[in-house]
Amino acid sequence: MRELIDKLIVNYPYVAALIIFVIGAMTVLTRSNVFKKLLGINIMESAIFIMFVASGNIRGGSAPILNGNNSEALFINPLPSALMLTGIVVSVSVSAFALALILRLYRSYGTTDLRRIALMGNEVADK
Amino acid sequence: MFNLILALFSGAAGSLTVGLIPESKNRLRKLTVLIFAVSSALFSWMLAIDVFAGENIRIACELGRLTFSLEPDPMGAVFGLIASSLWVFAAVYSFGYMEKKKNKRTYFAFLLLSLTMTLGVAFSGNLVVLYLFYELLTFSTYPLVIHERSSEAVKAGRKYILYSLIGAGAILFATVITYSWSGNLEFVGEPVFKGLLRPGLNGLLLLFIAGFGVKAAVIPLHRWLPAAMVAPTPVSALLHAVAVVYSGVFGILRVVYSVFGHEIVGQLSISNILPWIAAFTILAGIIIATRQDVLKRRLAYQTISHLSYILLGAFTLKSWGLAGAVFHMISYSTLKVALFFCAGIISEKTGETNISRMQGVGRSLPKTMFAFSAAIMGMIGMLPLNTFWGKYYLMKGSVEAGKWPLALVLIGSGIINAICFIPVIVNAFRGEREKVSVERGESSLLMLAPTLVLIIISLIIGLVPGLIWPGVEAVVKGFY
Amino acid sequence: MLLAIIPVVPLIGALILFLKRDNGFINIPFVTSGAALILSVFALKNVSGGTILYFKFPVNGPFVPSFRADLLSAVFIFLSAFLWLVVSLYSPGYMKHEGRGKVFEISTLFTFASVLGGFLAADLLTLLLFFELMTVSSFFWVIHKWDKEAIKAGYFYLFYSITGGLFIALGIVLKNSGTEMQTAWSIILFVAGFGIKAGMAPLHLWLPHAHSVAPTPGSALLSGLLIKVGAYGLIRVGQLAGWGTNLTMGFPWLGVALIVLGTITMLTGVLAALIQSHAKRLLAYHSISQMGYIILGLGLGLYMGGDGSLGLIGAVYHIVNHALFKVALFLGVGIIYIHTKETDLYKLGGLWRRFPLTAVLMLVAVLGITGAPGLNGYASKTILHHAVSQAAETGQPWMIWVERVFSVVGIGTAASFSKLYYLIFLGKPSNIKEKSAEVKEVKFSSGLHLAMGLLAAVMIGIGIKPELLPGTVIVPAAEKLGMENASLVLNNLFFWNMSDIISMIITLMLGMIVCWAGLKSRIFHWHPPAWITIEGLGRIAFAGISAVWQKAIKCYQTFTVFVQDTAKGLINRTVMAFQSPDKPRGAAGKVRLAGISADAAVLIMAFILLVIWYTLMHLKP
Amino acid sequence: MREMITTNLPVFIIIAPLFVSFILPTLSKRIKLVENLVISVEILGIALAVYLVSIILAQRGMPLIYQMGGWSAPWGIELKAGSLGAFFALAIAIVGLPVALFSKGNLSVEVGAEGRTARYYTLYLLLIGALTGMALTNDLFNVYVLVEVATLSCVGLVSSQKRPQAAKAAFRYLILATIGSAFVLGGIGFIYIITGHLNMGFASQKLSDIWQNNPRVVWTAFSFMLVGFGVKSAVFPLHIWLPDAHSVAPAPASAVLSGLAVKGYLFCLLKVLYFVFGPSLMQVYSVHRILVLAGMIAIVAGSILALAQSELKRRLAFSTVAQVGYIILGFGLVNTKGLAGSLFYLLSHAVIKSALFLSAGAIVNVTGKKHIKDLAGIGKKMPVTMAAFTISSLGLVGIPLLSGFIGKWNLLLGSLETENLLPVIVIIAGSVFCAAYLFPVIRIAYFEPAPDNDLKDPGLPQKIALILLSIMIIVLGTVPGSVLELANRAAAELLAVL
Repeated sequence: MRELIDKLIVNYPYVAALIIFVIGAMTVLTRSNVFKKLLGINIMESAIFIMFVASGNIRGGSAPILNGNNSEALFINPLPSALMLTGIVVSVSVSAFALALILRLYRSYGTTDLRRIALMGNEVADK
Repeated sequence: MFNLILALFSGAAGSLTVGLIPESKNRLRKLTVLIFAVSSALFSWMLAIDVFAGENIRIACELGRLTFSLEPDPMGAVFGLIASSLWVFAAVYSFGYMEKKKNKRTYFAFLLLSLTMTLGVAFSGNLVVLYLFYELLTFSTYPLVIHERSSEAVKAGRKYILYSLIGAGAILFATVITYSWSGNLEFVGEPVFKGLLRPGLNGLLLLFIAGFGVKAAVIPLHRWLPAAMVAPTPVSALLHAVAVVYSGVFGILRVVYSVFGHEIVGQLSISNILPWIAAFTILAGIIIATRQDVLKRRLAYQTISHLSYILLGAFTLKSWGLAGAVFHMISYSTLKVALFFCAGIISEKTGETNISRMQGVGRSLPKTMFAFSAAIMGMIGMLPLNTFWGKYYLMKGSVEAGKWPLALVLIGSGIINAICFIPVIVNAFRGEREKVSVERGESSLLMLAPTLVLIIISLIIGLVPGLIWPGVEAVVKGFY
Repeated sequence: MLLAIIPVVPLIGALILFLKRDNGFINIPFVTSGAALILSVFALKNVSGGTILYFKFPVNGPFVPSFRADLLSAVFIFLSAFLWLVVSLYSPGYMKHEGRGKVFEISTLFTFASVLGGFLAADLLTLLLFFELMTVSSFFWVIHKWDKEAIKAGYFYLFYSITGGLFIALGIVLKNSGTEMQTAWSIILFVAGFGIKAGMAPLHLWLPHAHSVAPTPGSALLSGLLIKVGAYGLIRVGQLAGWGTNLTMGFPWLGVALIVLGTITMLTGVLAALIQSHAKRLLAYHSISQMGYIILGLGLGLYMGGDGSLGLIGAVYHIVNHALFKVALFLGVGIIYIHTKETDLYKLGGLWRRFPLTAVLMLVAVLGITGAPGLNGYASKTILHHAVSQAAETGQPWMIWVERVFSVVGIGTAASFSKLYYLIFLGKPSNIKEKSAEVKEVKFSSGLHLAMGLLAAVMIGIGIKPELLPGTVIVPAAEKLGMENASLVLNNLFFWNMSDIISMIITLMLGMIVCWAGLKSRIFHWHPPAWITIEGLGRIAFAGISAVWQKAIKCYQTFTVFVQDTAKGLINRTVMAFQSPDKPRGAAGKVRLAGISADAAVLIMAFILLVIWYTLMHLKP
Repeated sequence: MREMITTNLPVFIIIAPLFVSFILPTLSKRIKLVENLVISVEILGIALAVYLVSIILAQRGMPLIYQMGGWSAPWGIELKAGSLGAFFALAIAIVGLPVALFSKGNLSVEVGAEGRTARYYTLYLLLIGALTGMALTNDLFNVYVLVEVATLSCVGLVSSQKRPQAAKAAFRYLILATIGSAFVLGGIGFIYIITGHLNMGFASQKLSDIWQNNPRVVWTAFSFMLVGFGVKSAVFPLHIWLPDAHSVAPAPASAVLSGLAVKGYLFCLLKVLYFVFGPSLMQVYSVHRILVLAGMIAIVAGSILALAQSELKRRLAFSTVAQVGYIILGFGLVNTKGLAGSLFYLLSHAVIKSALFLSAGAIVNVTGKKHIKDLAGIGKKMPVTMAAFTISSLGLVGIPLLSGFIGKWNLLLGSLETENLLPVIVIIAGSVFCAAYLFPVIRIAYFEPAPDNDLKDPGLPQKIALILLSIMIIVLGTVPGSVLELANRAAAELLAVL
């Protein structure tokens, strides 16, 4: 038990990532408001980003750019961080696209609640 | 080689041609249909003569990693002959029958198309081709089944296609297993499984029989056949008494004799049960028939019963049994087609489809009813008609196989046939109809002539069975 | 070639008749039968020297109809041609009353052709071919009236005959297949198949129905000749087993079986005949009884082996004689019928005044069948009686009983014909009105009486010279079949033996007494309860079977309905279960956590399932 | 010159559509030009794909490797055009062209306005480029990025119709697809954490060495990957977005979505499973059984659901769910025949389903009727369209001599090799179901009395597209020679690690 707790404490970023991921996932899945769903997605993705970035981190290390000449120094792996930049970009574009869709939904249905939209069903459709 | 191609594809070519002829041009369409049907029959005959002479005709190509081969052996040639020759009769009959019906173009196009498919089944050289044409036969006959377009027809069509597809699925399953066990699917030459006795063959054989048994209307799988009787009569006559159902029977013959080989089947424990399955179908089919009131349905159940005669012969695994099966296949087809033709004439000329209301029909349509009675005599197994010989050799086969109770089953079925159909005939000649609405005398020549010719052919074959004996002999010699 | 032509002659006649529009003056059946008769005389002449004619169509194949004529066949074709000639004289006059004569004539000619073919068949398959043809064509006789009774009789006749034909077919199959057991079965099947045709008990049920409803010429021929085809078949079956040989090796039971069957048939026929009131029915039951004599004779022939020639000769002789007097009897009853439209014996009576000629001719026939000395029945019955007593003396002890039954049947025959003759011609004149205009029966009404007279003449001829016919043809025929000492036996036989004559006369006397007693005691009116007669038993059995059958069908239907409903319900459930997750926004199934959408539920479930899967798969890491 | 093309071929094949797609929005006023441009890009794509295939076949399966920017493997991003990649590239190319042809001329009707056409094409080419990239890339993170690109373009295509329902379906699709992406990214993350590599080859080597150290992480990675790609490729219980999305998209878009996009994700799953985890690890974790099971469930369930639909396009969409089952099932067979069959089936389904969706789209466009029962007599009014529909239905059912049969045949042989009869039965039952839900359409179209109104086949390019696809179905069924060879090679390549 103690070992487990130790492990959890040492790997706290991963634990945090996991918790955030679950929060995000639950938000997406359980909320019917489109904005909340979108936010949930963003939270989920953030969790993954944290996990990635944490995986590159080494305690006490520094960015290679700070003292690049010192071959003895402990470097943080920069690759995950770089990758996550791409990830964030993707995430942002998804959000943007989703927002655009939300706008369209709101224009056609007059609400942002998916449950209500579903109830309205085909009445609004095919104008 | 060319005979094979021409015989096989005349139908398809005719179908295309008919499809291009506009609906209104009746004469031209009749001519076309006749030309193509006759040419197909002609080339089938030429092909069959070559095959019986011992010539080896084979067309094979590698398509999609599988060999597709056409290679008629005597058995295939016999089936081809039956199908293509009867097609001519059915086509001529259809001219009369379809006179006042709609959608003639579709009808004739698919009629010719299914000829090609049937011949494909007959001439197939391996299981894949057999499966292909078997499946295509279902599709090409489907439009004929639903030709009436009524909701009943559509329902029947659905039943038909569903049963057939499930059967085809079982065949595909069995084919794949065969391929993976033996790596060979060719029919000609030694049987595929020769010397490959292994566990599981029982199940495989049963699977094959279940698959082909759907079209052969073995009893728990027969329900589509009576339903499919909503089709126009020539279709019922040709497809559901001969071509389609024979493709199932033929498939079983193929499986037993070309895929497994009678020696292997004889060593399987299931071979003791199979004849009894057929016997059960024989009796049950005809017993159910006695309870039907619609003439075509009654005939359909009789078909079910009689198809299993052929299977019974095949399952005896003896040379006489096979001879009987082949003989019955030939002779039964002529009579059954004639019977359906009669039923069609009756329903066309008097509008009656129910037996209970056919009192006195014989008075108005004496020639038709004469043909009908003669055919029924044949079905019972009385001598001057050719079906007697099928029955005779089947009995011989069952005795040879040491299963003489099977012969009693055949006799019993003959008697029940009599009980089932003699009252129809007697009823038809009895009493006067109040309203005999026969149009233009007996019936148009186009419908009557094929019927009578078929009966006469049956009579001649029955008196001189030597006429078709060489063919039967060639088939039997191919396997024994 | 001659052999192939003989059966074709009637066919040509039938064709002409079919194509002919109106009834011309020429009696085509008569001409045809005459031609056939002449041809049969030729055939008889050809084979009388012992040669055997053989003809086969020059075609290859497993079966070609083939014809063969030995003396026996020649006798039979001669007989049939003669009878047809007689009947064709009779039928135009009769069929005027019955109506639809043309159909009748055509079917008669077809039957004629097939009977001839059957007698000339060289192999069993050809025999079967003509046998079946005969069934079909004579079916039209039975069903001629197309009323309810006729149709019922027709069904009886047809179904029995078809069954017989199929039995014979199976018998042929088994015969060729070799082993002894199967050959034995084939013989049994042959006996059953031909026995049906011959009216052998217990397969005789069709016969009374068929013979009584057919038009009289038809009944006459059915009784006179068609059932003889069955007997002929039995003779040929005996040939398979071997006439004149001791059947110790193959079928020792065959002779015994035929004896027993013949005895039962005799007895059944005569007992049933006694209580009939319908004239034709009575005659029909007597056909059964007389067939019993014939079968008994054949059985004795087989049983006694080399010494059995008396049985065989008697049987063949009786076939000829029975044909003659039974046809005559039917024709006579027919004459009464067309004038009175009545066949119920109890409603007739005292007709000898109005029908004197008929009464005389009938008397000859009645005396013939009862076996009065000086007429033909006496001759053959005497031979048969000798055969029976011979068997009773030498054979097993129970044969005595056969002899006793033989005598009883003789008395019964005499009794029932006394009854027939008494009730029709003698007795109290009935007040029956004559339905037809031609009352003046005294006049020689051409065909009808000519036919009967012809028959009576032949009968008397045979009766006066009883040894002529056996001596010239039957004995050589029997010898040909294998009875080597036939002529010897016959030479030893003296027909006018006093004891025979006296016993016959006693039989007749007893018969009359029985008849008188029966009429007085009204025992002839007794209707036996259903469970005694075979027909009644069959009916009870049929009712039972059909009740069970209906029950079974009902059960089956309930079952299928149940299965269908269940299957339909299951399918519906499945489809609904599948559909609900795809409803625009339902819950997955019925589970609906607060606010959790279907999508979510499905996703989470999938993930959890995966985890469970792994855990299950790898409990030990 | 030739050598230059050969070495740069993998990148060329990806770049061409992407590059053109970025130009298109600037040409939005000149639709004719846009259309022709797209078609020519597709033709170029086919040429390149065929060339690539011929090279791969000539090299007997030796992959073409391209290193982006000259960085070698562990550091740089690597494109690897092996038999597998070439196979999928070919599939994309041969489906892409007919779809593009079909779009020509009548797209504005469906998309809503002329101005939106160019945008539609942009998304279309983006999708094609991304899919080709997925086919060829050998880098895990690259996979993620391309998957995202593809997803966004898919969602865009779905939403391109100007109907509220389109937006709804698109939003739903977007949410679920993004959840899927998150799972995929998570899975990639776990792999990276264990192995420290993103290049598939290196990751796989490392993984096979050290997986026993933290087996649970490998489980999690597996699960994340399965769920992530499962959502995206609509494996049965995760298919809920698909019917809506595919049925509201414009005809060519649904064709390409059903035909290619779903396959792209499946393809990535295949690559991850076999190239990263490797067959032996799959068998350790029994993933192959999950796949077979999921496949069987998908076949049965998808077919039954398809049967229950009354709208033509929805029925086709559910049919896709069922057909994905076949492919997944094949992935789980872990033998050459099964994998080759699965790949071939993937290709043939791509062709067949595009043909089906295109003809269905044509019908819906012309008649305005969505429900199957309203299609009476269409067969006579629109012969070419219905002929294509019929041929592709027969192909989907698996009639010999049409492409579906060969895939099924190999799948059947593959499942028999595993000595398991259940998949065999399910595959065959699937064919029967398939016939059961497609033939009523054909029957109604041909054998019901036609309405009197004047309906016609769509225009020439559309007809050409349909005919092209039909011919392809037949050609693939009769002479699959080199394509099947390539599929076999690809299967061997997948199993090489074993």
